[in-house]
Amino acid sequence: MKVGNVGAVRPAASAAVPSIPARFWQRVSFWVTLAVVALLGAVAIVSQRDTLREAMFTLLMFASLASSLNILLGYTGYVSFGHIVFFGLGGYSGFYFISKQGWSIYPSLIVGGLVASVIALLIGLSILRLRGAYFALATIGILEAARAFVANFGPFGGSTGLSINFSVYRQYGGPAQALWTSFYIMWVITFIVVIVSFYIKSSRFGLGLLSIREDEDAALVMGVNAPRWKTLAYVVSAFFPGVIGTLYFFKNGNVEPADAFRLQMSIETIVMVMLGGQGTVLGPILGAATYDRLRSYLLTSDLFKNLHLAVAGLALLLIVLFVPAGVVGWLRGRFAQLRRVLE
Amino acid sequence: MRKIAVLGLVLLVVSLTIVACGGAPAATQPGAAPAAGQAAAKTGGEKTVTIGFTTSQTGSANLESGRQTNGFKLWLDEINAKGGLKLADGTTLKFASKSYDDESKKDRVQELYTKLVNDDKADFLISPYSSGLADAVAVIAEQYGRVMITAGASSDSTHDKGYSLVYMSYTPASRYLTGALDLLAKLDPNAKKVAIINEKDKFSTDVVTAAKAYAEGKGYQIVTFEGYDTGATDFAPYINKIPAGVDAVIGGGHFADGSTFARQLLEKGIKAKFIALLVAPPEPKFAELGDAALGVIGPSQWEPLAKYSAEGAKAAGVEYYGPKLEDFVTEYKGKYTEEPSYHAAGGYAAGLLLQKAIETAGSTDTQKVKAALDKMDLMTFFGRTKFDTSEKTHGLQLGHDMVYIQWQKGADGKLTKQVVWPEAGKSASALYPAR
Amino acid sequence: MILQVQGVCKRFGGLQALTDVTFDMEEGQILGLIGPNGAGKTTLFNAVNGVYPPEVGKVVFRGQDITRWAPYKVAHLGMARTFQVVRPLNELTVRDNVIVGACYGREGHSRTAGAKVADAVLERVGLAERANQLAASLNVAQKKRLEMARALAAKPYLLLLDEVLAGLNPTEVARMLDTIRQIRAEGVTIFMIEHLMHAVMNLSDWVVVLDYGKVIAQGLPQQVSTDPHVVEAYLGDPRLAAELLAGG
Amino acid sequence: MPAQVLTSVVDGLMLGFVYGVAAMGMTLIWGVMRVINLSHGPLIALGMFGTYFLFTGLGLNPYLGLLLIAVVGLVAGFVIYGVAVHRVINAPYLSSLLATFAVSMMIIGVGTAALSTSPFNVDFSLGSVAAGPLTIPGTRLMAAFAAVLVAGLLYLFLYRTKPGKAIRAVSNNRGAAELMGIPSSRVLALSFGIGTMLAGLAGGLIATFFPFTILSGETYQLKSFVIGVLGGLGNPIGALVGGLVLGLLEGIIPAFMPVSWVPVIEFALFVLVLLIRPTGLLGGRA
Repeated sequence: MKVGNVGAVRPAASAAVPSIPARFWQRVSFWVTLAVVALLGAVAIVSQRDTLREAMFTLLMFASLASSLNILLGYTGYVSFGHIVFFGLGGYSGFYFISKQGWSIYPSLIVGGLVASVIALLIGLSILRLRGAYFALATIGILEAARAFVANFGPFGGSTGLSINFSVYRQYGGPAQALWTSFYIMWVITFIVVIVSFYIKSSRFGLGLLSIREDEDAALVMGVNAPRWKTLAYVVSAFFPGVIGTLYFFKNGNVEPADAFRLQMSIETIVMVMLGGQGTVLGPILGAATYDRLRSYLLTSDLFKNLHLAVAGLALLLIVLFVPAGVVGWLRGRFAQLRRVLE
Repeated sequence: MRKIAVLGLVLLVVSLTIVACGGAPAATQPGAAPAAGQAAAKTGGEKTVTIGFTTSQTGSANLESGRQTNGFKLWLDEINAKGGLKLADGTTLKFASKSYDDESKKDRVQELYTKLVNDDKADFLISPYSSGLADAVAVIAEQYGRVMITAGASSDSTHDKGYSLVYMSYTPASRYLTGALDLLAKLDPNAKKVAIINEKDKFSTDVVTAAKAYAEGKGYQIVTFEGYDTGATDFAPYINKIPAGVDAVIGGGHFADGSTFARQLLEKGIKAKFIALLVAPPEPKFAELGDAALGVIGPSQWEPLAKYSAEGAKAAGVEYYGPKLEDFVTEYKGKYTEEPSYHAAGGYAAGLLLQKAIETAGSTDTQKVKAALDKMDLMTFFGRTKFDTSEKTHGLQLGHDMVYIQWQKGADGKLTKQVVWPEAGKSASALYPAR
Repeated sequence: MILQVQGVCKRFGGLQALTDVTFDMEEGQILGLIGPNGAGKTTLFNAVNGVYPPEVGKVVFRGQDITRWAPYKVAHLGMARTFQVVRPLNELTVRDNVIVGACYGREGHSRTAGAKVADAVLERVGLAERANQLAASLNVAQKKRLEMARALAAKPYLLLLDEVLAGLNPTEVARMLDTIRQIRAEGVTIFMIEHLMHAVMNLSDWVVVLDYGKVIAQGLPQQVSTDPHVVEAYLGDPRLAAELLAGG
Repeated sequence: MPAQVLTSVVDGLMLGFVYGVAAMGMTLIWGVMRVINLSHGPLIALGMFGTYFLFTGLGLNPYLGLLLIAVVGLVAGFVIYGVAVHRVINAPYLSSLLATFAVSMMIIGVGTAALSTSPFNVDFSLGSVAAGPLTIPGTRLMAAFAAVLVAGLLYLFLYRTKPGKAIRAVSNNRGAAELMGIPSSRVLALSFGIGTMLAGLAGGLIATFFPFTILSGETYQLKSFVIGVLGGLGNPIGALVGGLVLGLLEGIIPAFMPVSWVPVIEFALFVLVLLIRPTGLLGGRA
């Protein structure tokens, strides 16, 4: 089974492809993407509406989850159904330090991310040997095993999980302020994910990943140390869900195994990456935005309330069948000139 | 070249607008009723109070949650039909509600409550059904400073987190099965071996943790202590761990799993003398299990057979408030053509308690209503209500008590629900041994 | 001696693909590897650069025993190869394809330095104007040259060419042969599999003949082409046999 | 204690047969077209509802109802293949994963709207068979028997009939089969149909003894992955053995630790087998 880029779009025209600056910060597309993220956050801040802020928090959360998954899925070509395992394990670990050790949110975020990365390193060393669907299956297995394990794991509160005392929010200026703080942190995380995504994509490391995605055996022969680079990609992509998980559970005030390890959420994240265009940086963000808003709209609309899942499923099917490169991938393929602007 | 770049940017802006607006329209279109109510706020001394909550229209808790919503809607219709609530200052309050489907899942429920508070301008909140969801939204109520009455949620742990605006209308989980153990002790002083098998959610875990400690304190031997996942359908592995010669099997979780558990207990021929399960038995639908329901005991927050009345209130030295128990039962049956379960009664009571608190406060101001709730000590058709006001476990229910029901065969051979505990309120003696 | 292959054996399930293959390569030479279809030529490449590590035997490259090394390590030491069936990285641009060679080859350039190397190499193989196209959009001849460019960008000491002439028209063949000669002139040793007999015979300094996974002859082109074993091996393929004799 | 282990093991094995049928469909589809069918679970759930409606609505005996479920399942499989899978059959595997996941979302979405997610029960009992310490509900015995029958028929079909042989040929090497004039598209559609039929049958059997909702299929889908790997992905007959192995494990593990550790061990084992022997413990083609 060959791992290839799903977003295989035959170029429309072979001529007149603009050259793109080597350094990512000189690219129009980099600033466009940052502008998108800036706008998404600014909407909530300007409006000062709590509902919009919450909606944007969820949106940015999925955008960064999708973007971090994209490093593995889009750049490296490994389909992981277990991305959420790092959200769960990292989040649990970070949250453990907040609730049981009384740490502040900031170091806990880092710890959550690091724990996720270390676990990714250990898992990655073994399962990244598997290719294609076997890898995908193994990630499902790991997700389920992790969920069942945490539900039995005493220090993490077993099946009822952990929670924090409400007074904890006082050190962040009260509960209302803590929500804003969480939002700002989420926003910053999204920026960081975008910058890291661009950095990796334009680096030597990223080029190695892309070559692994295109043809791992050929890449090996060209001297790409595939085992090392794909493990590194796995470790990097796992860091962010760890951080995001910690933040999300901190904001919620509690965590339970059933919320932390949802296969459904993993798959939805893949859908977002696909929707926007895997392997592109802007794609996962737009994909997350679209999917999340669509779902949220369907969920609260009287007309589709009961059919939201079916409608979302139909949309997904149409995209997979007819626009496999995702929105951004399709635009890039269709209008070569847009490659300067959208990446 | 440049044109294309511009085109790209335009496309981008358009897509972003869509994204941003995707949030906005959904968020700015609250139900028509509350919006109108807000507009009419200051005219003619009439005001509309919006109460927000979510219902589990789908998902594992949809049965219980639906009943709770039914009960609440009955209260809402009744108070409005009576022309609303007259406050001391002459203002008439009408009540409106706004609700969404939470799918019995926690991941969107916080967002929905945030929306209820901010977009739908809910003045007060009722919790969603189940301790897990209620626990999740308690944060939101607290963060946005809204009083929330929890119904269908009884986890003690929600109230040890320092909240000050969350009030529990149910008897807390820690007291769900302790009464059953008291009953067992009375029925059979020689009973020794107790098997505990429960759902591993917050509520059931709180229940059995307390029950286990209580049982051990009373000298019972816990021979099995196992938890199953929410949504389990195959209980054979757990039932197989119940040793022969067990006296009592207690546990369960919610309706779906509890009734299946009861059915499989029968299929596997477990000869327990005493079976007490959470949540499921008091539901009228439990009777559909037939023989598997026979003899099963369930803790109930409330029963149509319960005997709360103005006289009782007087005896206890507290005020009686709201409709008579019989009236509630009749009205409910009239509207929904079924016996009210305790979930339905809980939904009604949540509205009623809020009504009383607003009336006492003479205002819809959060702090004043909170003060009224803190002081509240009264009896309704649902039983006694008094809240813990200590800082550590604020809002925990102290006044309300459980009743225990058992499914017994009536004279006509049909299954009927009898209240068997407490002694004072019982409608029949417990069937023992159950099997 | 840049490469020594000693007693290499490789087996796939029940099939003995290589048996006791032994030969040496001089630095700066072009060594031609010929043999009928299925003789095990590509398998030998794979055994040499680590794609399919041999069970028995030894591969020594520039004095270092590289038997059973991973292919990427072998590449870092300065051995590059092209594939018989082209394997462009389809969704990357032509330039990025070549930069991969430069970044991960012997010299291990940074991405920016790699880009410079890539541009020079692309210029040389005549793909400069296609640098920003996706590799998937190239035609077969261009893809062959892309394979070559990727390998060259790695700045190898030893270049393994697996049928780079196959599928090219006569003009393209001539161009490719020129390129190969130039590469050799720069001091790169070349180990090539080729079916086009006259090309092998003209280019090679030394020829190794494989049949059924065994070396049945090796020597100067003229010697080999008249070797009775070789002729016999090719008899199954009269056209090739004729070409072999003509080419010699 | 030994009696308890015995009961537990027998229960596990009885269930193992049904797990086997559930996994057969998944692994057949994988073997023939290298597609991990993420709509497998919801299809199992639809099979459950099939039994429910035929029994509760029409009063049809659940085991007779299975015949109808099989036919409907076969047709449904053709339709799903034609609409969702055929177009992406040669695309990278993520496409087919997502296409089948989309189908799963649609089934669950429509199912939730139409059937809610409250549990349904097929109120059908065959009594229990008691032997010593064992009490086995009759429905489970029948399910085990039906599972063996299904496995046997599937074996005969694959090894003794022309379409069956075509399926195996395509499974071995689609390119070569096409060269030999086997119409691969039709064979792929047929395999998907049979895979769906097996999912429906498994669901139909499960419905006779467990309550279910439209979401109930997921557990069996996950177990199907585990079983597929144990029995060899792409080896439908191995799936029955894999199912029994899993059932056995589920029977034995609770004797030594809390039941809640079962999934931890199950899935850890699953990953381990994938790593050590991706072709499955029982061989089979990878």
